[in-house]
Amino acid sequence: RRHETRLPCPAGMNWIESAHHCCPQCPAGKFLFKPCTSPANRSDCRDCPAGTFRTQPNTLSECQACYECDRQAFQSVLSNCSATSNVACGCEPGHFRVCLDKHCSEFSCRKCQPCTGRLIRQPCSEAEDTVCDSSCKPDFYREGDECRPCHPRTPDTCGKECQQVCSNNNDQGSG
Amino acid sequence: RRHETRLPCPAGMNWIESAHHCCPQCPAGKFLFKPCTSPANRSDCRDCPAGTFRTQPNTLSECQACYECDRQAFQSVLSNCSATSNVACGCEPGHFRVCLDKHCSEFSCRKCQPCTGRLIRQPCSEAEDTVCDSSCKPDFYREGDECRPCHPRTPDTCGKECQQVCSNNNDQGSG
Amino acid sequence: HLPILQWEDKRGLAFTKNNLSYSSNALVIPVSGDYYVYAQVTFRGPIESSHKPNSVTEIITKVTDSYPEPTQLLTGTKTLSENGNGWFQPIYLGAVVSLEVGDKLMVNVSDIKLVDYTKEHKTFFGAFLL
Amino acid sequence: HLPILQWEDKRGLAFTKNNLSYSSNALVIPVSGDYYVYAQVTFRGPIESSHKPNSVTEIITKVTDSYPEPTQLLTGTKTLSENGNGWFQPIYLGAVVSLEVGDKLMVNVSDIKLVDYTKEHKTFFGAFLL
Amino acid sequence: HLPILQWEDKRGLAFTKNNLSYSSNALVIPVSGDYYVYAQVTFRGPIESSHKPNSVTEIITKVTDSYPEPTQLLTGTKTLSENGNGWFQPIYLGAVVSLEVGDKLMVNVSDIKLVDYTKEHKTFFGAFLL
Repeated sequence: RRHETRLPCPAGMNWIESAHHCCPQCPAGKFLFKPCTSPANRSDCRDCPAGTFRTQPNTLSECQACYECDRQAFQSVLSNCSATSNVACGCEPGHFRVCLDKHCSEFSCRKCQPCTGRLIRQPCSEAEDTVCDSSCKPDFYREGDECRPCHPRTPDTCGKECQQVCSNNNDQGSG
Repeated sequence: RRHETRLPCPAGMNWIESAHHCCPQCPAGKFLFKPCTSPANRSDCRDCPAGTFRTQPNTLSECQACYECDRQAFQSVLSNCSATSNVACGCEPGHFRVCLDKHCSEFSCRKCQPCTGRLIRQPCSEAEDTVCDSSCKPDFYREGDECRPCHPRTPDTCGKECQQVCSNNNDQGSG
Repeated sequence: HLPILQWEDKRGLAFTKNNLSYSSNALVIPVSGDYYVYAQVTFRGPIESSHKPNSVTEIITKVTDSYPEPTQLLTGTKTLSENGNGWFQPIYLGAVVSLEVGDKLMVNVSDIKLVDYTKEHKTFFGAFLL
Repeated sequence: HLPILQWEDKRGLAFTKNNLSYSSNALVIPVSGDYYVYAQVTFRGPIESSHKPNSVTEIITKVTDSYPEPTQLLTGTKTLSENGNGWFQPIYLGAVVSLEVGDKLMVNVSDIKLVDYTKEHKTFFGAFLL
Repeated sequence: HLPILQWEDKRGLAFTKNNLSYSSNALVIPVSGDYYVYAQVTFRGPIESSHKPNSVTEIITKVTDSYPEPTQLLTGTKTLSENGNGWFQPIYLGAVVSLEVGDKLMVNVSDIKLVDYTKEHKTFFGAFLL
């Protein structure tokens, strides 16, 4: 079969191999159910069935299946799938995005760190974990890389650092 | 081709598509070599060849291949494959089962721990490693989470713990 | 038995034809013969609720009226060495098997909660007559 | 979009026939129908320049005149738990897809620098009409 | 050369037909043409006797009277990052290759002791004419 050279179709129309002529594109949110009988006629376009979508004008015979948000991995729906747009997923409150590749097309949602005993320099956001202040809050002393509350404090566990921080609080009679 | 509705076969008989009628099932340990010529006749059943088995009555054209025990991973044969039952595998003496999934359909065999220098609280079994007593046996002293023998003991390596345990043995002249 | 996966058979890239039909979680064989059967399952974790799994398993099984038990046709089992943070693990299986009309093909997995069902091009299942 | 792999279509084990042609990094579909499309990419690392990737991804995509955006047909994505020293990771993908004459098939990867292109039997791509 | 795997060709799910025969560890090609060749090997370890392997490899090779050396058709090689306790690693390979009548297809592996031969649905090998 000699390979027919395809005539470029005018704007807004695509070549339909089965019909051997150009047909008008179906708008976004629809798919080509039956090609036009001739370039001058309309294409038989149908709405994308529920759970599918097309974001662009097209002459495809089916719509794309919507993605789903990974609820078990703490993803949340930012915007539902519609006939013209795929679902958009983010992270549930209290979680931030950990991208798996440069384009972040795949990401998991991880719990924000709580900054116990520290001031929050930058609150947790969709894109980034909470940024905690490096120093401890008043009434908290440092132990390793954690900040522990002065009260309730048991004397025997109150090391050098703890005494220094917590005792001068006592002097100010806040004991 | 109109989809013939299959008439449910009486108990002990299965529908044979190629013959378009019901035939008696072959007993466990056999397979269907040739279907019965009519439901009233017998099916031509043959014994499962060596290395294969069927645990249930059937009208299958071949028997299932026996599994093999993973000798290189210290599995042992609990019961051989027979015409009516698959091989059953366990662990060689001195090894216990480490299940890879909830159903333990896949497991590896790991060496039982020796409890050197300790009393055995619970011996190693097919399902569980040996459970060693937490304290050391007499004539053994603790170093880290190991129990070391008092003899032969070189003085310089005999730390505080070692002297305490091993020396009072000397007093009893067992030197 | 291991849990059975459910599949979409009409929308998006999914389709059935030549009488190979999909019903109650299984592909139903319309004509006896040799088929190339394949499936990929993308597993992902960790998800808090499930304990730390040390392996994932995908099995293509056959159920037939001629035998009361399912037959395992193809199995892919992989231990996990990921250390806590997010992990992905695809398992692909495919081979030729002899099937009879009416046989049903299904995909079982070790833990349904670990299956990535979010995108049709990551987890799929199919068969074709040779 | 992710980078597109280039392929050899004539030398060694590579070949095209029955009008299935290769041009500008894509297999071009000569006749509408159902095709079994497959590809394996062997990834390897680490290579100094690229940061320590935590995953590798292979995607078989379709480009068609009937739609302005590529369609992802098959995706294999695997996190890496290798600890710094040399690692290899093959990803195989294969399935039946319905294609129209003129459709183009391509393979995209997360990072071209991680692809082992050194041996034709480690990274390959193909399709056949059912 | 790497060790060659032996296969069961009659019992259980295994079968040969259309003159594609199995002899001395190889599938023998009965008629020239393009074949989809595939194999999966499930590797497992550790086993005391063998040193700690840091990778496993599966290769489908072709031996032909027209050339004294085997040709590597498909290769899957994966580094292991499992830390000592029991591990499983399946490798699947499949592609279309042009073969001549009399060609022999075999599967080589890096270490036979690491091959899980215990269940027919975990390790398998086959080919079909397009």
